[in-house]
Amino acid sequence: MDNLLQIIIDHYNYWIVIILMMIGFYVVIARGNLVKKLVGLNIFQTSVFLLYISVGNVMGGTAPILVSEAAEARPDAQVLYTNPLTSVLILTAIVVGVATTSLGLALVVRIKESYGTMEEDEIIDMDQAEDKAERDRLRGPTPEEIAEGHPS
Amino acid sequence: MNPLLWMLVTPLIGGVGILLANRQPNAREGVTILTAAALIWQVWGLAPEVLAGGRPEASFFEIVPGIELAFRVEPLGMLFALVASGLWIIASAYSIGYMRGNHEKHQTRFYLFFAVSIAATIGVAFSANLFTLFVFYEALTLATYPLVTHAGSAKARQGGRTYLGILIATSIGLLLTAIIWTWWATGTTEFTPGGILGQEIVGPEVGLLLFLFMFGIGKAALMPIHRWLPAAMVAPTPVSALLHAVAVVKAGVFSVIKVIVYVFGWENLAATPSAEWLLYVAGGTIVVASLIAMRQDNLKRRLAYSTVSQLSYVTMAAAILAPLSLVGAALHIAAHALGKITLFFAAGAIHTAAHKDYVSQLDGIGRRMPWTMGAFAVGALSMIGVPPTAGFISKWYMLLGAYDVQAWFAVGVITLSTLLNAAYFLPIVYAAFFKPEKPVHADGHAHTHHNHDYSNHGEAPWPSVVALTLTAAGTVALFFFAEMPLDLARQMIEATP
Amino acid sequence: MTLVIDVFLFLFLMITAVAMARMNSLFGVVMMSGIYSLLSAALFMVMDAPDVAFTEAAVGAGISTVLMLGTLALVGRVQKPALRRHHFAALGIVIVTGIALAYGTYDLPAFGDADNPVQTSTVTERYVDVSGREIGIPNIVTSVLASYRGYDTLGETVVVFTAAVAVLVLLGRARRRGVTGEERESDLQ
Amino acid sequence: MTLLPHLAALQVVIPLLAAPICIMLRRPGLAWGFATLVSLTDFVISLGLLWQVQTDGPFSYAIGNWAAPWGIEYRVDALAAYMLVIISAMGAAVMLFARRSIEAEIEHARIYLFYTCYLLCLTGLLGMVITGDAFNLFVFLEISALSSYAMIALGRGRRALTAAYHYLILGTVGATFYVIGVGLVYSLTGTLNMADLSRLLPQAAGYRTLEVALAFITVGVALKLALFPLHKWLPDAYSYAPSVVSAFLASTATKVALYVLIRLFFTVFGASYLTEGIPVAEVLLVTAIAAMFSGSAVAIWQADLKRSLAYSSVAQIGYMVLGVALISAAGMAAGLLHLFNHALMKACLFLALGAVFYRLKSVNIRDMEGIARQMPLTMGAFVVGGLSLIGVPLTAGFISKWYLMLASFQDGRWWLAVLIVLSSLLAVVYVWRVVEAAYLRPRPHGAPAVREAPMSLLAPLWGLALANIWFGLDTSYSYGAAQWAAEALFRAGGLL
Amino acid sequence: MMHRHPILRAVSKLLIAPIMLFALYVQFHGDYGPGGGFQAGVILAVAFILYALMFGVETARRVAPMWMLRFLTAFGVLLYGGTGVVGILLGGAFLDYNVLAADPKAGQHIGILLVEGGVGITVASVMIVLFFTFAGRK
Repeated sequence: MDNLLQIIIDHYNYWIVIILMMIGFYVVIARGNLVKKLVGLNIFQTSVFLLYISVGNVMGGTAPILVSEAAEARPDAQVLYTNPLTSVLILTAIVVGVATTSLGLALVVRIKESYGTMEEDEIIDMDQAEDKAERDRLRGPTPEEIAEGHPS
Repeated sequence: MNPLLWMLVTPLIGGVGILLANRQPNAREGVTILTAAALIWQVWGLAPEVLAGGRPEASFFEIVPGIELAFRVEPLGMLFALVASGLWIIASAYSIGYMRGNHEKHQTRFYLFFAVSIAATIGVAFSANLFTLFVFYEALTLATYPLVTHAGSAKARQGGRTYLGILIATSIGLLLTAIIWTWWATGTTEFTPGGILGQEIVGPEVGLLLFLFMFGIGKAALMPIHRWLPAAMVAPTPVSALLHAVAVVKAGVFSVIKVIVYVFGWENLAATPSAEWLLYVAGGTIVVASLIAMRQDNLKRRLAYSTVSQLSYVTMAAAILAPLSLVGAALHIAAHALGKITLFFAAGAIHTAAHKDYVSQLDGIGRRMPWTMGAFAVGALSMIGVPPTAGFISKWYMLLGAYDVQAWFAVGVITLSTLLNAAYFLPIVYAAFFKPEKPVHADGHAHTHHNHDYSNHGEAPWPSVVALTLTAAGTVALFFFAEMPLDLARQMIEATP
Repeated sequence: MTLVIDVFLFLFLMITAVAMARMNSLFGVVMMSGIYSLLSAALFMVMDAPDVAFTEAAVGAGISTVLMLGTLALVGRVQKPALRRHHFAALGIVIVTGIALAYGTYDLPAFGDADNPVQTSTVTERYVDVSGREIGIPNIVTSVLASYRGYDTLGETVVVFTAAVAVLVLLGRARRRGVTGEERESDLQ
Repeated sequence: MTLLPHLAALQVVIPLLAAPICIMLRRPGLAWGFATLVSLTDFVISLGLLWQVQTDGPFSYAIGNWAAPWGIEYRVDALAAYMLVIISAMGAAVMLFARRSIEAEIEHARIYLFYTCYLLCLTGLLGMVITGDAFNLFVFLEISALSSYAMIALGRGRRALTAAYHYLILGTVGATFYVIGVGLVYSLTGTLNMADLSRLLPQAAGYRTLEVALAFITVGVALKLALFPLHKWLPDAYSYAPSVVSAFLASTATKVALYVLIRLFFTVFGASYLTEGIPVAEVLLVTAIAAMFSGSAVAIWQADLKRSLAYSSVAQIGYMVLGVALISAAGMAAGLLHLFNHALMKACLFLALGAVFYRLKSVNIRDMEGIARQMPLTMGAFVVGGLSLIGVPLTAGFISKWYLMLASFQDGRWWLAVLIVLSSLLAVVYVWRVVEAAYLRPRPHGAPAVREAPMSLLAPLWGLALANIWFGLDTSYSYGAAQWAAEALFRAGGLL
Repeated sequence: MMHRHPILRAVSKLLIAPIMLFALYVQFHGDYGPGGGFQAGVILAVAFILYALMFGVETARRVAPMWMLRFLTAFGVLLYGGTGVVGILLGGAFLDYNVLAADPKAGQHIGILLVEGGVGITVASVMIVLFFTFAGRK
């Protein structure tokens, strides 16, 4: 029992993050509104950032800014720093995330302008209607078929 | 440049000339004839060397280490090249009459792809390994496709689809697999007297490999992959001649013999029970195709099924795996080529002059077109195997071989099919010469075309008549002067170590 | 104490996420997403990553929200009420993915363990121990960001640049006459 | 001072810095000239790198002079050099074609932005190939992804927008999966450098985390690779993108994703990991076969030819993955060879359609009936590309099929050879119906008369068509390089 | 826009200057505490966005015209990349700051200053461009 409790305490952080991630992921694939999908993507990515930072975290550590005045004076006392690398990676990832979001939003604006909607199912319906119209346009008998006496 | 390469390139150069002469029909057709003559001169000039035991070689590109485009002239290839180049010039002459007489469109395209097909055929004939054979085999398929679909109508497209579909599907699907298997097992694809398989592939696998090869070579039209051949009947008649006599099906049966002799080695194959099936499939094809041919009213379709049946003679003769029958198989390539081209020329001449396509319309036509129907009779006799025509010699050798190894099944098939051949050819000849002509417009088939009245026709334009007379004469000549082809065929067998 | 803050922040995050998933008003969703970012920023702070917290607050809660609101102003702020369709397939994929991840993290060292490979690796050690001497600035994150992994940051800058180009491609106005007839400035020229 | 030791850096840095310069040029012609010049320079540089690797063996370039696990390094080995050449060559070929096609398809005021996007995309793709750092790969992946979303959105009509949007969503999900996988691997080893990872990962063997990381990375990259059944974004994206973009992406982007997969599988995780434990190789094999058949089968029914080619790409990706999934040097060489050959043939085909679209404003098969008589040279190039796609001998495609089948035989899986053959028969159908329509049908009534495409489109198009033939005749460079790269990869992994 | 809210306008006018100042602080204090080019760029952009919200996008566009912003987005990247190339030209590797000055550590300082500057410029101008294009599309 102790063991199980220990495991939970050790990993609760990861597991909550995973649940958050999955909520975001669900919104991305299950919701039909294009803006909402992007919000879902944001939740998903932000939760991944939390995972990384969790991995880099040290209990009782401190932010990775050298404490001694003269930076060269390291190795100083046994100061525990959290991992600077995960921070760097996530900084980059956040920026990539906002770049993706802005591009996605721009696409949504254009889609709304040209379709008049931003609901996925309506867009699919409109596309299918368009496909059908195109097929009908092309299905007209070719001159050759008329000439050969097989009007379709 | 190596003379072998010149032979390949000559038709292609001719093709360029044809393209350049696009707007001047006379110059264009002049180029065609000149090129054909140049090719004959080169190919026939090579024959003495090969007969004397020479094996000229050339290699070209090494595509993959161990796999190269390479050429070597051996007796069988020589024989095939002689036939193909010899018939090309006649077919060209015939085409001029036919294409002009029928006011066909896109004639430049026609002559161009005709020339390319011949180049591919020469490539097949001279190929030194399976890979080269495959390359030119495929090239031949692609080059003949525009010819088959020449009319551009829905029917032509449909026929072309079947043609290309079956030939490409079998060659890529089965033949290529077989080649890669062979190469993987033996490390070579070189045609070698006595075969290359040796001990690498044995037992039931031989039967399987043989299956891949035989059905992979779709151009040999073993049943049930023969359907492309009747489908290709939509093409103009000179193209049918090309398909049935000069190049395509001949490339098929040529490859069959080549594979059996130079890849498997006929002696090895004879020792393998799992390879026996081929004899029965080929025999079955002969009989079934003959039966179907009897039921065709469309003359060209009847000829097409006759071809299916005749091709399987070659395959069956090869599958008997006796030296003499192999000689017969090789000879039959030439014999059938001459006979069948005559028949097709005749059918085309009838179409050009009388616009008749059906057997039932031909009553009494022999009196209006004596030369044409005379030639037709000669061709038909050769198909049946009556002396003094070339068809007799090849069948004779086949029978001898079958008798040698006591392949009674084959003997039976040859006998039975001879009767069937007679049954579907002789009535045509009889009707043409001895039945009274039917009154015009009496049946649904007779019709006017382009407001011309064809009821009072004579012979087709003279180039066509000359061509078909020449090939008929050739059919007979081959009976009397069979020395050279026999020599070549024997050399093929004797080369076996 | 940290643990308590931690747990509470996570709890709020969870509530926000679920609310976002269920809400129909896009305006509300966007505001919630800003709150979500802000809460995450707080968590980053708790987990001793101030740079990340700073950035997440500025970007996630700030710029992202502003851009989303700008979008809503253009596209309308309500989504079609979600049909009460059950997305079993989606749910299945999500659950499988989640379980796989949980299974994967099971072997991870305990949260906050100072002896985990990430902390003891030579890479981290060198950054912590030597960067002061090599680079000479106290903020290790800046040292790594701008120097050790400066190439990543160059890539990141290019990503931002790409976003600008892409948005200009999509939304940039070409020169044209405005409603009142005066020529509007073009974004592209 | 010589630039020779810095070739590796210049390979990526030149297009990277060219992009911001390009945005200041603004005049379409100028931007095109500049982008073309940069592409050609990059091509020359990639040849230089290939030569360096061939003479001196693989080498690293430490960026910022920080040694490997601390800083980010470029790692140029045989495989990377091979890929760099393919990508930059395709970029250059497509750029030579681009000027008039882009002028016809994209609004005048946005053209310079398009070329900027192209340069960014090129940067991203090259950066992904050359980097030796797992996270840096993600950054460059996003550069290439964002710029390709934008380029696709510039395509035909509103459906280009939805295509780009869906690609964006799925692409970002894929990239995020990749990041999760890398994060897990990092949490086990504390390093991001690929060479370092491959050294440290065996110590973590048996960890569940590692299995999950592999699964996430595979799924993430497979999404970018459009491996069946994760290919849903690709057909729309390629069919509505501008012609030049379809050609460029089809011949480079998915290839790079495959490269990433190979790199991670064979260099980072180690090939032995793929056959023991989770059956990654088997799964890949099955999906590859499914892709080969489903892609080709769907391609047959598409009236829009760009869409047809896009589905064909799904199938062709299957061939490449098949080669890789054999986990043998021969299979890898065949897969890599097909990667190159497929780039050649798809670029040729898409550009041919681009030339058709330039004149006809449509690539629908019904609108293209009888077009061959009016555009004989364009359709001639299409036929060459199509024959290569089918795998007719003397074309590059044949060589790919040959080696793929040979590799299957060598592996003892002859049934794979049969499947390869069967699926390539489907290619006959979808290529040949185009030939039939273009050559054998008459022009529809009232169809506008069109002329042959201009020389500036035809020249690069035929350049590619002839390349298809050349590499079907002379395989010493293409197969030679693929084999060399594959063997180097296996030798480095201790498998050979 | 907010033309009818004089108080808001006054307050935001008062705010804009400190925000910009703060951005500069974050930019240059990034070596010592949290912050750096990226955060600073975002904050600087926020100042402009605030201005645009208060006085209208068109007014703000006259303050920061599009051509200038576009130039700045490119300039930031070029500054960053150029610093790297200078590293090559001075005999180091790409992005090698040690060679920028006689003392490696001084070189690092210069290098970091320059690249953070590049990041700041690009990020600020990109964020403003993003806002302008979204808000300017009607």
